[in-house]
Formats: sequence, structure tokens, C-alpha cells
Amino acid sequence: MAQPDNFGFGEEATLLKESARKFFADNFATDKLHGMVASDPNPERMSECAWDRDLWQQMVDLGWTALAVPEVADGLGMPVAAVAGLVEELGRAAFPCPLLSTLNATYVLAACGSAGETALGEITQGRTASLAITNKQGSWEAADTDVTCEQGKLNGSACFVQEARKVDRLLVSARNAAGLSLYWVATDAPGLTIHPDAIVDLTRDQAHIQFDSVEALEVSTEGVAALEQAMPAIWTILAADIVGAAEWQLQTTVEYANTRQQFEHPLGFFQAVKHPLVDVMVLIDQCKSLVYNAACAIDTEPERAAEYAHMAKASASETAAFASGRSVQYHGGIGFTWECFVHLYFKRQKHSQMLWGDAVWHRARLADILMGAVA
Amino acid sequence: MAQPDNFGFGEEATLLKESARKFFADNFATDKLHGMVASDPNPERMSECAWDRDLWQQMVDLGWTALAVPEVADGLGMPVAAVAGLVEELGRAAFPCPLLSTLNATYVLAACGSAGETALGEITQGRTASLAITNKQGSWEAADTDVTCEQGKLNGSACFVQEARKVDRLLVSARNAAGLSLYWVATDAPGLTIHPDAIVDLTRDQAHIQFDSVEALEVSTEGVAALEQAMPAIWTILAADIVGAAEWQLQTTVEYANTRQQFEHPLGFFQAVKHPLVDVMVLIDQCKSLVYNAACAIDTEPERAAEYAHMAKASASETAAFASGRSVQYHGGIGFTWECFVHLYFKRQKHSQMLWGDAVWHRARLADILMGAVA
Amino acid sequence: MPESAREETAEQVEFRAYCRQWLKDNRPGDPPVRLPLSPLEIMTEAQLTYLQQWQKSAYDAGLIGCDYPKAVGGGGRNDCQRVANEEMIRAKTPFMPNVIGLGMAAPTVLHHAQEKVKEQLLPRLFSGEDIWCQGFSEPGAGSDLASVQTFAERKGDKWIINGHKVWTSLAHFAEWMILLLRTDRSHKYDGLSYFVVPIRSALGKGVTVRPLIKITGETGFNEVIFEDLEVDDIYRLDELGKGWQVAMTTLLHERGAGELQTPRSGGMKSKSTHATNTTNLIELARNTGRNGKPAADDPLIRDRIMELVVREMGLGQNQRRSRVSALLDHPARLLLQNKLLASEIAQDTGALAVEVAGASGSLYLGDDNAPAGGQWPMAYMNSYGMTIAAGTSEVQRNILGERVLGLAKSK
Amino acid sequence: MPESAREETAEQVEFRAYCRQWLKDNRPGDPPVRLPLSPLEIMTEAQLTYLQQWQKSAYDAGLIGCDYPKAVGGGGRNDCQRVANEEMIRAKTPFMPNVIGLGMAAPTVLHHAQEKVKEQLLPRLFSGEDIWCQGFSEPGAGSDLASVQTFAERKGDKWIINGHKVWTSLAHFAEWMILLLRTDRSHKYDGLSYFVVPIRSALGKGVTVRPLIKITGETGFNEVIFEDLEVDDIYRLDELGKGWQVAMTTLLHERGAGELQTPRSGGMKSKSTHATNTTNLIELARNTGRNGKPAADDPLIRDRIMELVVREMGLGQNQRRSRVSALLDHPARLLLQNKLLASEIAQDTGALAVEVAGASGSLYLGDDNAPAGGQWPMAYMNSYGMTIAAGTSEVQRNILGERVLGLAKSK
Repeated sequence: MAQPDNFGFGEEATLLKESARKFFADNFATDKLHGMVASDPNPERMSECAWDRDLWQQMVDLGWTALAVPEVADGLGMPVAAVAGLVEELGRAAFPCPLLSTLNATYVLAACGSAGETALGEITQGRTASLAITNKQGSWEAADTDVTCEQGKLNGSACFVQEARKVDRLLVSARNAAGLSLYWVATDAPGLTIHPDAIVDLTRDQAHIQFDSVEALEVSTEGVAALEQAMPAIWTILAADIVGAAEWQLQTTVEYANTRQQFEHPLGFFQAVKHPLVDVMVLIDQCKSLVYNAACAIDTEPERAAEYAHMAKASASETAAFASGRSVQYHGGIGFTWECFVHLYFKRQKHSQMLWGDAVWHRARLADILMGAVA
Repeated sequence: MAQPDNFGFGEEATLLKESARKFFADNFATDKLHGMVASDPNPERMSECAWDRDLWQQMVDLGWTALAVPEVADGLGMPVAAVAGLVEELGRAAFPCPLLSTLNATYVLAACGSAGETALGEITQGRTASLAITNKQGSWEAADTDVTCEQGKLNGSACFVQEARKVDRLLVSARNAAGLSLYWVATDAPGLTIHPDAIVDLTRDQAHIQFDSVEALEVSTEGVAALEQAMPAIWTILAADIVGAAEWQLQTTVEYANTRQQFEHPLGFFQAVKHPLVDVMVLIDQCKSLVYNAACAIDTEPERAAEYAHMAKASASETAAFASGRSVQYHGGIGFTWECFVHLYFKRQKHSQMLWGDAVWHRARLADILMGAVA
Repeated sequence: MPESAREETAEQVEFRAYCRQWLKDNRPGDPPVRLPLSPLEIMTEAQLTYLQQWQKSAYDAGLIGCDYPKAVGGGGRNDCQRVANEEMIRAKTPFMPNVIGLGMAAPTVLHHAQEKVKEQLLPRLFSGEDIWCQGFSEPGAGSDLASVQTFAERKGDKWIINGHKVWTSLAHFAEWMILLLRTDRSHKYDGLSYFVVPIRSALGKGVTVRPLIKITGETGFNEVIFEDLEVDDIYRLDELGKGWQVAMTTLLHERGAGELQTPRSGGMKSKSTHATNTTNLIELARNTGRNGKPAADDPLIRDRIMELVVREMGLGQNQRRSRVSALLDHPARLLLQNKLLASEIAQDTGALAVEVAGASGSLYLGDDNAPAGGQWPMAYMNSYGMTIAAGTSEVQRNILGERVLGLAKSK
Repeated sequence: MPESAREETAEQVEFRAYCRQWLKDNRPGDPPVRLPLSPLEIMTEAQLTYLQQWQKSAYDAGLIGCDYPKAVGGGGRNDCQRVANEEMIRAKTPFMPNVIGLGMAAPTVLHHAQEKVKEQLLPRLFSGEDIWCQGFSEPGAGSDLASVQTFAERKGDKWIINGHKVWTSLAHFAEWMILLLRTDRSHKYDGLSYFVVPIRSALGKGVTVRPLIKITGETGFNEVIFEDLEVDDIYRLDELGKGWQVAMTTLLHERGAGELQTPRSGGMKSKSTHATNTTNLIELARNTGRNGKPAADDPLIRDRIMELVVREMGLGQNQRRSRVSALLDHPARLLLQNKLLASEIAQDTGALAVEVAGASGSLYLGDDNAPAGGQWPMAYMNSYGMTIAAGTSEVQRNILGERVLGLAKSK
């Protein structure tokens, strides 16, 4: 194995993860999150996009948005393993912000070589971004887009764009005469309309974007190649977010199971509660180990990055689903109410479960790598 | 629903089921089975084909082999629901005999119309039979066979033939110039060689059959149609066998869980044992209900017979697998020994799980019926 | 199962003919309002009024309370409620709104209340004029019902009630509540007593009803708070300290295992009713793209839908088999599985639907592009109410393991 | 993980170079016999002899017992066993037959025996000349080890032992046994004591070894019956009544959580060795037909194999992560999962293989047409030994829930 034993998770990564954990613990307790995003329970509400811009600015000032930007574009060029550590803490806090979307754009831009450096420079400067590369069918294939580009103008629509109302820039994939290119465009560009989606997850913002003759900067003509190179990192950091959130779900449920008494015992006494909580832990640990393995492969063994990242996201999607279900079930009646915080993570995890491909999708692609594609 | 509420399971069926239960309880306790089939534990042994011909003769004398033979062929023409009740009891006793194989042949012959009556008459007379319709690949598709017929002579081989050394006759599917026909042949016919398989299941006998210019009686030229018409009954009665065996597994394990003490409690006190045993019961009951629904459909609503029989066998295969695993696990160390009877049922159930198609296979065909085939 | 294969009595045969004719003439037309999925989700007065009118007309025609004595407003018939139920379901009538009253309160009142209380309460319960709710659960007593702390203190002929009930469906419409409470703190089980208490008429006079918000964002459940509510002793059911035994009557009928058949109707649908079943799941799969093809063509999706089809049909056939005694091993074995199976199948169906919908699975009610109007994620979340309420799935498995399989008690 | 990213000491660096060179020169050639899958399945004297020769040569070269004191036959080195292990696994050496001796008996003897007993027993344990077995389980004490009933009665300087042990792997080859027994019937835990006792030399003189037959039909486990076996008091480990604490040392090292690294080697395969892993499962799927195509092309089979690939890799990466302290939440959280995961992954892999094989999945060792020679159904059945022995999966989940998550004790 060409990978280092410790996943390349060195001292710098350790410090970053610890400081992120402290940052969220000090500044963003879960009741603050609930007060911010859950003020309107109406199920027919539109998405509200409530977030804490001041805290976010502190994160930008700490350099977290530039962590993954290569050093040639004045970023910190930190390994994916270190970034995953930070994102794990972000997931644990379920902090609403455009960090993942900006990292996603960063990895795609970094895969564009020198052509991406201008855009990357903007990210280094503190600009946020998101990918607009998914079509109306919600296909996770890099080549599928409903946007076209003719004479430098984008037309069409991109769907399932994450954190659209929070970001400054979009990285758009669009078909043109030569194939599929990537374009860099400001979210306030003329002709660009953001239509927010009403989603279940209260901690995220999602939209579909309409492009009507939007002028855009072509970043790369090798769009599919850049996207495919970047996807393993995108899957891996989302899996890291899921691991962090699942650990919150586990610990919160364990705490409740140790407090709540039923039939003269704390809930956790009963194996019908204890053993499935152990299974949640087992899934989390499997997923966490696979996340750092995938991250390390992206950094040091890129020929296996896709294989390992598929494993990480497949595992993460299963973990998200199971941890979420058990967290509500074992909170019992109280877990079924809006006022109990578990629903915030339940909903975030269901969103993460499906985002960038569910477990079945990732396993199908993993099988193509390990067993060969079926004719 | 055109089906009667009570699955057509009337008084006669009730009496038959009760008398079968009593017959096996009186004559064939599990230690007798173990003594008969498990005398040689050597894992490299050949299959031994030990069975109790005297008891079997009593069953024949009771008319059980002629139950499903239509009245036109002097059989009893009992509904599948009644036959399923008998087979459930046979499965509970794990009795080694050619009843299922003879019933299988009966249902196929009955689907041949008047052409099948001669052969059916032999079954009414007490002859036993089995289907030889499966190719070397173990395909469960009616049209797949490795046997050919030219000028009335069979050549080739049939595999996975159940109870081959116990039966008098084989019903063989073979390709000929006109398509696929069914042939009726004695197991001691010249040119026919029985090669016993060494199988895991100790309660069954399986073989592959070599045909070298074997003279055979053509029963029907509409072989595929007859097989397809009969398959729902074949799947359903095997599912009934599984239900009976699974109920033995459940009750035996419950009894052990109430006896065996660990950590100052009987095993069954612990939810880690109690709840999965409840899940075994749930699977058994689902399966049992689906078995009688399928049987009743074959009798009274044939246009839905395949649909319901797929459900029954899909459910049965899952039930067999889960009940078997839990029966060994909760018997602990003793359940892992040859001397404990649970392995007999464990092995029978694994065989039944795969025979005539596993759960995935049946669900795929069920989907074709309910959702349409995929182009 | 509309037509029954069992032998019917002359009374049943005649009554069936009567019901069928009456329903032919009197089945209500399409509802003027969107009907909720079940009585427990009634949200508006308009829905309630429509459903109450239907229940009253069915009661007036003799289709409700058939087997109860005439003296308490019943029909005085013998095993005829099941006939009426079969005919109402066959005719696809609306469901009846007073579901807790009919299914849980009525048999309990009949078996345990004083005669004049029965005569006072049951007719308006059957007619649906009085909606009933149930006060069992408390913040500290979920699955462990015997831990209730709501307390009644004797004061002459009256009782003064203080306490806090949760998860009371329909409390915002209810006139009456069946109430399990404590009259003695020194005995766990023998310290419980059982009352029927007024709700609507006592609002602001010792009773407060507050809506609880579910994780879906919907209301429907309530908290009910008692502060010095005065209730006459006549509304106590059975003896003091026998509340647990009375509650067993209620729970037995809730599980459909009581001797009195509960009046049931249903089958009428309004346009936006969206059931959590595999028919709708298949529909969703047909209309959702996956890897450039319909999800319905994906072998993995097909397999997982078929798993649910098998379980759904298994539950239906269990119910059918539960009436065929020759195919039963234990009288309560199938009945006691119903709630566990129905709730877990609904949960797994909802979960799979959200996954089948893929990226669109996150779109909710307020989104125009949401598959099935966003009702799938709502149904999935609501399914946790089913696996938690009325005995969690964990408690159901204890009950099945102990009562049916005879395994040692876990508690 | 052959090469380590952590800083090595000068001693380790030098020792690694020595090991690598020695292995290059002395690794045994292909075995003259079929090697079993693990030391616990050694069936024949020929297998045992080959493996004992290898263990002795490795011990003589200083690759076994590296970190034990020189006085007891060890190497007197500091944290060098892991280096030797890495190099032996890298060189794909045969495994070592005295697995219970090295992994469980040696650390227990070192920590709890008298000096002269250590000096007597450990050198021949390290060299493999004396095979060891473990006497913990009894017919009435499976997962609940503290219920052992085998009893030792004092008689001057001797103890008279009577009792019945089961599941003792390797007892038919063993010279010595580590033995947990009871010296006081009035206290459950404090009535236990711990001995090392001779087996082979006492056969017919108080010790009987009887093979147990597994559900696969194989032998390998044994019953060991003690009838008035006399043992010197010097072979008692630690104080009287401290047997449970001594057993904890054994179990801690069995789980790989002890302070002493267990000598390990392995990786050499003989032709018919067939591992229960997904590589072989994929191979099976490629060679098995399903619906007229290779099973490996069936999307459902592919999905289920990939589920196992993910779990198998997850377990491997857990082991890697267990040495990266910055990525751990709790010191024992990953270690305590190993046995649970390994056994359940093996079980599910076996079950899937049998299903993938379809009709052929029922063919067993004696059948020429059986896929992989019938080893898949055998592996599947043997997996239940793994989920039952050394603490069932149910007990493992209790341990994890209680020790790691801090949930209330179930027992």
C-alpha cells in the first residue's frame, strides 16, 4: 500500500479538527441552531435560508474556505484527510453554511489545472461557491446537464444546487458545440434566477437555477474529466459530514437512553435499545475509517480514489439512514415532536443520504470498478 | 376477490392436516430422524439416501400420494390448500420421502390434460415420481433443459433431480425437433444412470441423471406450457414445507431459550434473543398466510396463481434463511454440534431456500408481473 | 373480505340485506373537503362536521353499535357489527370520526361504568355528536403506562384531578376523555384508577388543551393539562385501584382483540388522499428517473419494492387467516402482530419511497416539483408516530415474545 | 500494514532489518501438506509437525516472544514483537500452531504464575514444542463464564480437580491447558481460581479428551473431562479466589487489547486453502450461472457483494485507524468491535456465497461438481462457531453498549 499508516492525518490535521470542534462547541450549541432554522414548523412553508453570517465570516477569517485551495492559487493546499476532519466537526454541529459547497467547487477547479486558478484565487479571497451541475432528473452522472452554452451565454436550468442563496459564485457545467465545459458565474449575474426549493432539511438551502442568456467565464473545456477527478473528494467530505452528524445522533440518543426511565430501568438497559445503538456505533466507525481511507487515497493513491470514495459514501448513506431512524425511535414520543432537536439531524441526514448518490448508486459503481462493467 | 375467505381450507383439509400431524408425531420423532440420516458425520461422505420405506408405504396406503391426482385419473383431486396443509406437517417432521417430488410430477401431469392421465394413473396406483427438468446451470426457467429427444430416445443429462433414488418414475423435459416435450420414464430404464450428489441436506436425496438413448413415453408436446402452469403449485407446496420446518425451528429454539440459563436468567429473558425469535414468528406467519393464499388462488383464481406463488416462495426462502440462522445461534455451543438436532433442519432449510428459485429470483419474476418486464 | 364463507345466522343474513340497501340509498356523495388519511389527522372543523354527519346518519340507521344493548343506545343485535362493517367498507363510505370513542371508550364504558353513565354517554358517542379522546400517556409514562402520575384526590363525592397528559389525538375536538390516573402513590399497579372526564365543557375550568407539533410540522396531537379539575365520583369506572384492569379492556379492544367488534367504515377517498402503500410506490418509481431510465426499471429498486409487496400482502393475508381457526396455532398470535407489522411496513415503504425519489426525495409540501406533492417524506416521518405510539415496536415484540411464545418476561 | 509511518526506535529499525534478512534466508518452502484455514482447524499430525517445525525455527531465531524477559525464554526486547509480526506477514510465512499458548496462555502465565513455573513452561510454549489449550467453557457456562462448575478441592499441597470442559480447540494435541475453575461454591466471582494443568501427560490419569463433532461434520473441538486429576499447588496462578481477574488478563489478550503484542505470522497458502472473503466470492459469482448469465452480472448479486466489500474494508480500515489516536473517540471502541465484525462479515459472506451458487450451493465436500470443492457451505456453517464462541455476538454487543457507550448493564 502506498498510503501512510496514519491516513496522512498529521499534527496540523489534528489541531484543525480540535479547533473546529471547540469553535462549534463554543459558538453554536444545538439550541441556537434550532432557534435559527426551526422557527416556522408549517409543513407547507418555503425554505427560509436562515444562517449565521457573522460566525461564517469568522470561519472564513480562520482560512477554512481556503484549506483545500492549492498553494499555487495562494491556498493552504491541505490534504483531503485534514479537510475531512474539519467537515466531520461541521457535520456534528449541523452548521448551516456554504463550506461544503465551496469545497466541492474548489476540488473541481483544482482538477482543471491552471485554467482554474483565477476562480480558485477568488475562493482564496473569501468568495463562496457551489456546483450547478445537476439536471432536473437529479442524475449524479458528471456528463448530465440541462444547461447549454452558445457564444459565451448560458441557457437552461441546473437543479439541486446546494446553498444557492448563500454563495457568491456558481461553477456550472454546460454543453456547447465542443462538448461539456465548466463556467464560473456570479450568483447575481443578469439573467440568472435562483428558485429556492422547499426541502425537508432545515439546515440546508437548495435551489434550482434558471439561466437566461447569462454571460459566463469558461474555466475548462474538459468538464467531464475535471468533475470525475473531483467527485471522490466531494463524496468523501459529504461522508465525513454524515459521520459527524451521526455521532451527534448516537451520543444524544445514548444520553437520553441513560436518563429516560421505563419499566424501572433506564431505556439503555434494554437490549432492544442497547444493541441497535451498538449497531449505529459500528456503522459510524466503519464509515469513519472508510472516509479517512478514501481521503488518504485521494491525497496519496489517486488511482484508487474513486473505489475508496464509493465505499465511503455507500457506507455513509447507510449510516445516515440507520442512525436517524434509531435516534427518533429511541427518543420515543418526545423524539416525534418539533421541539426535540433530533429532527434537525434526522432531516439533514436524509438529505445527505441521497445527495451525490445513495448507497445503491455508489455500490453499483463500485461493482463496475471491482467486478468490471456489465455489457 | 373471487377467493373464498377461508382459503378453501375446509373440513376435509382440517382433518387431513390433523391426521398428518398425529402420524408424524406418533411415528417419527426427531431422534428417529437423526439416527436414520446422521450416522456418518464425515463431511466428505457421499449422500446415503437413508429413509423409512415402511412408514412411507403407510403414507401411500393412506392415499397421500394420490391427493392431488385429479378425479379423472382416479385420484382424490383435493385442492392445493389441503395438500399444503399436509406438506406443512411433513416439513415439520422433516420426513425424508418422495412426497413432494411426486406431487410436483402430479401437478405437471395434471397440466398436460388428458395426455397425462396414463402417468397419473400410475401415481394413483402408488408409483412415485420426480421432475428431471433442470439443467447443469441450475436454471429454474421451465424452458431450460440439457436433455434432447430424437426418435423417441432421450440423451443428455438432467441435474438437481430431487429424491432420485427413492422414486419409480421421472418426468423429463427434453428438446426435440418440434420444441420441448415431456417424457415419462422408469428410473430403472436401460441407459438411465443415477449419479447421486453429495449434498449438505441430510434429509433429502438429490442426483444428476445421465440419459444414454433411453426409450421414453412422450406425455405432452406442450412441455413449457404445462411446466409453467404447474410451477405455482410446486413453489407453494415447497413453501408449505418450509413453514412447517420453520415452526419446528421456532418452537425448539423457544423451548431451549426457556430452559437454558445464562447470567441468572433463561436466555429468552434477553431481548437480544426474544425479539429476533419474534421476528422469526412474524416471518413464519407471513409466509404461512401467503402459502394458503397462493394455494387458494391455484384452486380458485388461477390468473393470479403465479403472482401469489412467487410471493409465497420469496417469503419462504427468507423465512428459511432467518429461522435457520437464529436456531443455531440461540442454541449456542450445543447448537453447533452434530448431536443437536437443529442442524438437520438448518440444512434442510438451506436446501429448500434455493430449490426452485431463491427469494431474489422470485421477486424479480413478481416484479415482471406487477410492474411489467423491463425491455 | 366482503362476502364471508362462514355460515351466517338468519339475523345476519337479513341485516346484511338491510345494510346493503340502506347504503345504496344513503351513502354520502363526494366530500366537499379534502379528507385526511385517518380520523386522527382531522385538522379542520369542516372536515369534522362532514364526518360527524355521516356517523350520525349511520347510527340513526342502526349501523353503529349494533351489538350493544338497546338500553344504552345500541341495536341489541347479535354479532351484527361485523356485517355492518363489511357492508360499509364494501360501499366505500367515509370513515367515522369518533374512532377513539367507538374503538376504545365504548367497550370500556359498557363493561365498567355505572348504568346511568352508560345511558348518558353512549348514545352521543355512537352518533358522533360527542368526540372522545384518550388520556393515557404522560411525559414520564410512555410505553410504561403504569407509571402515570396524574393524580385524583378525593373530596367528598368529587375528585380533584391534577396532571399532564400528552399525545392525546382529537383532544381539540373532544367532549370526553377516558383517563387513566393515580389515586394512590404507594402502589404502582393497584394505585391506578380510571375515569371518564369532560374536556370541552371544562376548558378554562381546570382543563387546558395545547397542540403539540410533530416533526413533520403538523399539529394533530395535544397536551392536556389538568389543574384542579373537579369530577363527580360517578364518572369513576369500576372500583378504586382497578384502573389497570379497566385499561386492559381498552387496550384489548384497541388491538382488535376484544369481544366487541368495533364499528368501522371507510374506503371513500378524496382527491389528495395519498396512501403509504406499494401501489403508490410503484407509481412513484415509474415517474422517477434513475441513471437515465425510470426507477421502475432498476432491478434493485424492483427487488426492494417487491420485498414490501410481499410483506404488505402477508399482513393482509394474516388478517384473512386470523378468521380461519384450522390454520391458527395460538388465538392471539396473528392479532397481536397487526400493529407491529402495519407500522413497520409503513415506515419501510416511506423510507424506500424517499430513496426512490432520489434527489427529489428531499422536496417537501411547499414545493411544486415535489413527487406526490411531498407527501412521501411526510408519510415517512409520520411512520415514527406509528412505531412509537400505542406501545412502541420494542414493547410489541416483548408482548409477542412473552404472551405468544411464552418466553420469560423482560421487565 | 507492513511499513509503519510512526517513528521507530533504533532497536526496532535494526531488528526489522535482521528479521527481513533472516526470513529471506529461512522462510519455509511450500508445505508438503494441505494447510488448514487456521491453527484451530489442525486435523492431522503431519500438519501439526510441519507447523511446529516452523514455529521452533522462528523462535530459535528470536522472532517469537521478543518482548518477554530473557529469564523466561523471551528476547528481552522493547516493543519488537510487532516488528517481527509485520515482517513475518510480509514474508507470507506459515501461521504458528500454538495460537492459544502464544495469544492467551503466555501473557497470563507471565503476569500471574510463580517465577519457576514461568521458567519451566514458557520456553517450550514459545518454541511450539508444547501446544496449549484453553479450558473455560462448560456445558452450563457458555457466554456466562462466571458460572463454571469444574471444581478443585484442596488436599495438602495438591488440588483434586473434577469437571467437564467443552469447546477446547487443540486439546487433542495439547500438553497444557489454562483452566478456569471453582474453589468455592458460595461466591460466584470470588469463588473462581485459575490453574495451568497438564493434559497429554495426564491422559488416562484423570483426564479424558473426547472429540466433539461440529455441524459441518468436522472434528476440531473437544470435550475434556477431569476425574480426580491431581495438580500441584504451584500451578495455581495468582491468589486463591482471584481466578476471574486472571481470566480477564487472558480475555484482554485474546481480544488483542492486552499490553503484550501476540506473536503472529501467516499468509502462506496451500493450494486448497479457501478463505471466506469477497475476493473468492466475486470469483464464485463469475463462475456461476444465473438466469443464463454469470451471477457476477446480476445487479442484485453485485449490490450484495459490494455491501460485504464495504464492510470487509471497513473492518480493515478500523484496524488501521485503531493506531491513529487523533481519530479515536474512546480507547477500546474499535478494538472491541473486531470479533463481532469479523465473525458477522464471515457469516454473511458465507450465506451470500451459498445463495450465489444457487442450486449448486447445496453440494458438499464429497461432490466433484461442488463450487470451490464445497467449502462455501462449510465456511457458512463454521461461521456460527465464530458468532457463538468466545462471547456470542449478543454478549459482544452488551460489552460494547456498556463499556464503550456507557449504557446501563443488561445483566
